[in-house]
Amino acid sequence: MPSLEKFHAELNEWLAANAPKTLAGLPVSETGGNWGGRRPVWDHPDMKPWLERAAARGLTAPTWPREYGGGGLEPAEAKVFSQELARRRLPLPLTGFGLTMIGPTLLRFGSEEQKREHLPRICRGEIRWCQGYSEPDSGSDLASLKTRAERDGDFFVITGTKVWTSYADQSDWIFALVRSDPKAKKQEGITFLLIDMASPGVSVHPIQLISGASPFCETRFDNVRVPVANVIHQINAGWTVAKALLGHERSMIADLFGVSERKQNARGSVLAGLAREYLAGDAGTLSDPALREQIAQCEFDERAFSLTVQRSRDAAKAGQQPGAESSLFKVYATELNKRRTELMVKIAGPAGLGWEGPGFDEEELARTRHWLRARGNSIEGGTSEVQLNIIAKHVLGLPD
Amino acid sequence: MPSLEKFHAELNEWLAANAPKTLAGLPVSETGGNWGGRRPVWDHPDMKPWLERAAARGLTAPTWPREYGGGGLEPAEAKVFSQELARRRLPLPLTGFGLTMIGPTLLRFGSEEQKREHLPRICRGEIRWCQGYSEPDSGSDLASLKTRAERDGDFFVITGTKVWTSYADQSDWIFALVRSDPKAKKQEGITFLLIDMASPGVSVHPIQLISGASPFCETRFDNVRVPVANVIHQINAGWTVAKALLGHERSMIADLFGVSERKQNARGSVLAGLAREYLAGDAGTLSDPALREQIAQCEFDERAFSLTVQRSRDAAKAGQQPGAESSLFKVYATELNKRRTELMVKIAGPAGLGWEGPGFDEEELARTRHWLRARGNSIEGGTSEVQLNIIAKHVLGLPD
Amino acid sequence: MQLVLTEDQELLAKTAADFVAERSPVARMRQLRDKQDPDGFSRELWREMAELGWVGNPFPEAVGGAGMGLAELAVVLEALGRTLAPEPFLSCALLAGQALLLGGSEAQKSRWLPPLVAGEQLLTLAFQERRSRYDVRNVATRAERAGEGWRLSGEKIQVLDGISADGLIVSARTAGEQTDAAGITLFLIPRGAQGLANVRQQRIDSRGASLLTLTGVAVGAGDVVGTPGGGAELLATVVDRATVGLCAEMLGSMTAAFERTLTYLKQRVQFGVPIGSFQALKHRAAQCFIEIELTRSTVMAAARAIDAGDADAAKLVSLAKARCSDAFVLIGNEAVQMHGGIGMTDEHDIGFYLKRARVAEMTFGDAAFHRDRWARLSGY
Amino acid sequence: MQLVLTEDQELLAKTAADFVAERSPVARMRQLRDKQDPDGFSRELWREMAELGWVGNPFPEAVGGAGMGLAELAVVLEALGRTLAPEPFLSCALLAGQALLLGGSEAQKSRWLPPLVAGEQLLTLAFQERRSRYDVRNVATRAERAGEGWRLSGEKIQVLDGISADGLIVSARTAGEQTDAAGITLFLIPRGAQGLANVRQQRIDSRGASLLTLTGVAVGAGDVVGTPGGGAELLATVVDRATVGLCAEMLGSMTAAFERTLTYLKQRVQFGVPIGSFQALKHRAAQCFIEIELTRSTVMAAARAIDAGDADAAKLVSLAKARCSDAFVLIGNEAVQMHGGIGMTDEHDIGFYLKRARVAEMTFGDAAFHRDRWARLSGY
Repeated sequence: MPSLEKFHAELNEWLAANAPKTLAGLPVSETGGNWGGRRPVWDHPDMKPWLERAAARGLTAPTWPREYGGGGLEPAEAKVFSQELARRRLPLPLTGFGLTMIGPTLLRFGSEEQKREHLPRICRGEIRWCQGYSEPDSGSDLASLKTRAERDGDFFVITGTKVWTSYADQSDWIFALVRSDPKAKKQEGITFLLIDMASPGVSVHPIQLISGASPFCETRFDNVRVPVANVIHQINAGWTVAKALLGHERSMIADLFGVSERKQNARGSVLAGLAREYLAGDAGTLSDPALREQIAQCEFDERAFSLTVQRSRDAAKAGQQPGAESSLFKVYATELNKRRTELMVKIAGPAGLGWEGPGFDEEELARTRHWLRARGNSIEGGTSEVQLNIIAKHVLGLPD
Repeated sequence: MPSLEKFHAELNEWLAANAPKTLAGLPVSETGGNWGGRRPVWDHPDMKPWLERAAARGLTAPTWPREYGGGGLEPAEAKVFSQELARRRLPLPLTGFGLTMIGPTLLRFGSEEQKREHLPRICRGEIRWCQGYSEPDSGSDLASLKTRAERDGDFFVITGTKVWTSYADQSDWIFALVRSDPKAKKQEGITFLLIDMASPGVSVHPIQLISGASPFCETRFDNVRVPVANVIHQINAGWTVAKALLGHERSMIADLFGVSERKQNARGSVLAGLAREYLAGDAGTLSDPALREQIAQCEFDERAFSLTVQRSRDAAKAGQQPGAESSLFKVYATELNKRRTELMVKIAGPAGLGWEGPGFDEEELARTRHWLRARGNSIEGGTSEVQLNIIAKHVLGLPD
Repeated sequence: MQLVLTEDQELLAKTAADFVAERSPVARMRQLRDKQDPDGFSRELWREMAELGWVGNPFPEAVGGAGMGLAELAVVLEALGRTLAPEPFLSCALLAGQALLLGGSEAQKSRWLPPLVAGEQLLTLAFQERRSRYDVRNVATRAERAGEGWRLSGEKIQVLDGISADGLIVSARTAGEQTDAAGITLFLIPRGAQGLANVRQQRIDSRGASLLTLTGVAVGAGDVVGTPGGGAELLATVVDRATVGLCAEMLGSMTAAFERTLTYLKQRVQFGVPIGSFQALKHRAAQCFIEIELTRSTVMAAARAIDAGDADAAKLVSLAKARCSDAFVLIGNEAVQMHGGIGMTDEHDIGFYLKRARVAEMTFGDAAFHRDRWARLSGY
Repeated sequence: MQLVLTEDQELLAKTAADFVAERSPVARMRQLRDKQDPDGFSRELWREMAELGWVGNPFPEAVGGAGMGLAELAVVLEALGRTLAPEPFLSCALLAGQALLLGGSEAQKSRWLPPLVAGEQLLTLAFQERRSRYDVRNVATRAERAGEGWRLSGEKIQVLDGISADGLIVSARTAGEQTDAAGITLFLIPRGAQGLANVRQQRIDSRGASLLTLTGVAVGAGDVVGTPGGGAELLATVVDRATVGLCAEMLGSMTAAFERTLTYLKQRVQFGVPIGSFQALKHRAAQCFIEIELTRSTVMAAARAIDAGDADAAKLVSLAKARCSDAFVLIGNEAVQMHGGIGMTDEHDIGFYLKRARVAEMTFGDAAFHRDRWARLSGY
């Protein structure tokens, strides 16, 4: 029988034998699954054997080459695997920046030694990775980063501060951009470096947001000695690596923001349902016509956006070139989420003002935190202003 | 008795004897009164004697010196005069750019000869003036004007095109900015020149707007010979004169946009009344809650704006320095008028779509033309973008 | 549904674009306006469009049509919308044509549809009244029983291409109060019928529109389109179809207005630089681009939903029309503002887009009307 | 009315500005939050403000007040609003204090007002309920007759400084349905009364607020403030006064948030230039400036209209509150966005303004509520 069916059959066999039934329909935790690492957090005791068995068969990184711990699967086979997981309502055995960010980067830019050292440990979930790009003085202007990397024999000595390093407090290694040549023009003096966070001189400080606790940390480097062997690609060529990685991120944005019709409608009814709860009017309509119209407008915007994501997918399937969709999606989805979360708080009225404690129920408190957190959506990952600049320049061709 | 009361008594006597009763309450024509000139248009036959008698007593330009045809009145006396006109519902004997723009400019920058030549004829309403500043390629960037003025003995030879020259088709003279030194930096090569429009080579072409006929014209100069004696201030110093004149214009803006509380409320009821006409709902409220809220918001904006104009006047009375109110007033009043006229058309609905002819009443047609005309408010006299730049730079001190 | 053009649709778009570029620049519409053409469109070009199969696009082959859907017609109307071509697709091919196709008797169809599809005869639908605003069920025109037939009396306003139509389908009350859903009947009346007064109206977009006065116009049982008293549903269906057609036209118009503005932003120099280099204008232009992109998705979805007979087609029509109205008005306003003084002159074409935006917004319901309709259809 | 500060008011503004700069930086409010102070404000500073005559500002000399108007108090509250000072002016000096002043018996006034004006005792007004949203006439709390007096049962939410008050004025129904204007009575209840449960609530602005539960709380005829059943009008009057006070505070807060943002725009360098040189940000900053300028005019007008007892004072209060709500929220949002990442951190003060903007917006009615109220008062 054709190889794909054969693969599917074998996979089902293996899943039946190895996937713990206890994990079926396991509610995905706030952290979004199992991130592995030296200090792993298991949402469920059976996640550990699930990770180990999946890793042993190369199913934590299905499409990576076998020699690095991957499954060596064809895209079609990998798709079958993820479909099977969905069908069986099984959680991914492993997630994290190792698999999604530094792994693909190593496969493209890493040396053979670097691949052999890091990829298998990523696949086995032994090492948790975080990203060290932004700095206090380099927000939208990433290339202006200042973290010093001074050469000392076979080592770089790193001194500086990275901010917005998500989950740095739970990570084992960090991939960071450092300034290795202060004299070169800014994009050309940057090196992409892998740093073991257990090294002396690394300190991590979690960041409180206006919405409360967050995964973000500030990570400081005080004369941290890092082997030159940990440089990815070439010294002072880090910007090339970073750009590729950013591009890779952007390509995921459509998937991130794409919302299924069903979910779309469900969402719609969330808004209207919420309004009925707080603004019950007579004859089924809402007592506040102004809010009623804002709700309809918000539903319009969400539906129009999800249709646009679908259109860009359909166009891609039809082999058409994508435009600067990623910037459009980023700016629209984030601004929409700001409007949406703000609208939900306005619907709740005074009940939407709670921070914690008595007089507010859990949902009310959560909605308010979500609204506050969403204010950051149009700042993180490229501000709305930067996205509009990109559209104006690269899509509309307006002059500098 | 004190001189002001004496003046008032004499004035009343004179008005009783000289102001035609027939003019009391005369509806101000679309042109806004009597503009004089070589081809005068009289809203009413008695306007002619009214102008002649007022001019003879210097009351067309009450505060100008007597030797130039003015009334030589004190500001307090001039105020009494205008109050008396208002009380008696009498039209101004004369209006136009001669009195409001070039006259004050001549008084400040003109030579004795120039004053004696032009001011009396302005006061007698014999000459109608228009302004020649803008050009097709110099919109917001006025100083980039290109109309050439080449020296030829005692003459300048003028070639170029001026646009937005209001009422040029009915004017006798034009005061214009011309490029007398193409090599100097742009503000320093400009001369302020008085041109008799009867001169050979001057041609005027009325401009149709998207709202229909307009006072605007395009005025072309084809090798027009103008005596150097017609230069105001010095050659290549025209920008100084223009700036002073523009400043003088700006100072009038608050008066232009200042709207009395009564008029304010009347206006408010216009919007609501219009809505009742087209959107009669039950129980006195409107059938369209969305438009009802837009009407309330528009009334909020108008009231807030008129209160702000009042505040700036009260502050001025109290001797406080004015800020960049003029830019604030210009941008807000014009954007508000755009919103307001658009809202009136939206209230009318399909009845607001008429250009002319059957099926639409006069008011409906007029509202639609006003909306179309108002689109230009945020362009003429300094675009909203330019006003926001001015506020950002001169009020907020933001860097270039 | 697939939100991407099929190869056939791409081809159709190409044909339409070429035709428009060659035969229908904005200057043509300006000429029609300047010479105050009574039709407000070109009958010659209309016949050419019919020969190209565009008019018959949404009709079955039986009557000479192409048996395609709104998705295809939308491609044509978008192209025509780019240069504000005023030919009577909405009134003839969509409003009246679809009413006959869906509700007409065999006799009516065989009498009217072939010449309509061939571009030789025109039909329109007269449904709007002074007080109806955007509610097609608000009908004051009355049809009183008279023997086997009825006598119609009332007034219809801004009847699209009413002055040019050889036949008019008129909504009238055979029963019920002014705003009842039940009791509305559609009647087909030939032009020049006794008691029919038809005057050309001048709107800001200078397209064909007329003021129709009916004074005891006699109609027979055979002139009823659809079922007596059941006209409301048929009206709603054809108006939704026409709305999608209008949306496609608006999409083309706003896209063209935006492209013209972009060109101007790149060419117009002030303070020594192109004004398109000013960031405030850049961001506003980017916002307009985003609005157009989202609007395009909703128009494609609405057309395909109607073609597929989806349950939520009506909601998608409201979504598309609300977005088209808001986006076209926004872009019309921004286009004039960014053009500056020249944009205010009648001499420049950009003003035509501003005017058409307002008319299109108020045809078949503005954004607020469709937000309310969406909310009602969503049960809140 | 004169929309300019008198010399005395200028002097008062100067005093208040100096006091705030010296004694009440934003850091003070942050400390109160971090140590979860039960009051949420400083009783010591409150007494100092009383000694400065600010608390007594809108009270007659007879009770130790200054006999001034809202125009003067607004000057003080604007200064305090600049650094988000949380002292209980709204609850004590305006809501409850004005209710006693306008509706209280001589006994009640002489008992409560002198210590209130002296800053020694606190009063508040409990009027908001779970279902009342912004309508003070929506009262579910019931007062059942019991002999000469009543027994109160019900719940009040987000009672401003309720946990700190020595006495609470509570609105309850002695008659009528939940939303009737008639039948509302105000009762003055001392803290710790039998059947009174009072729990601190934590809102995003971390100011004093409490959840008040009444279970058969016994009150006598002498505890009624104003006339039994006629509380609605008194409530409306004092809430309007408190609204003007809140508007003045909001005006100070939005002005300070905007000034901090301007400073940041001039200092923060990206791509080698201060971000304040980007035109898109310049235009948005200019729009914020315009909004603040217009808002200031409306707040001054509302305060003076109430002081003068103008007929349209209520309309001007709605105008001021709607503008303050929209402008403060706009500026809070823009301030965080323009600060970028640092603006999202709890470490930075700018976020406090965003949070306070939301609470202030939803106190005494948001912008939509006041647009509706304006329309009703204008008869449409």
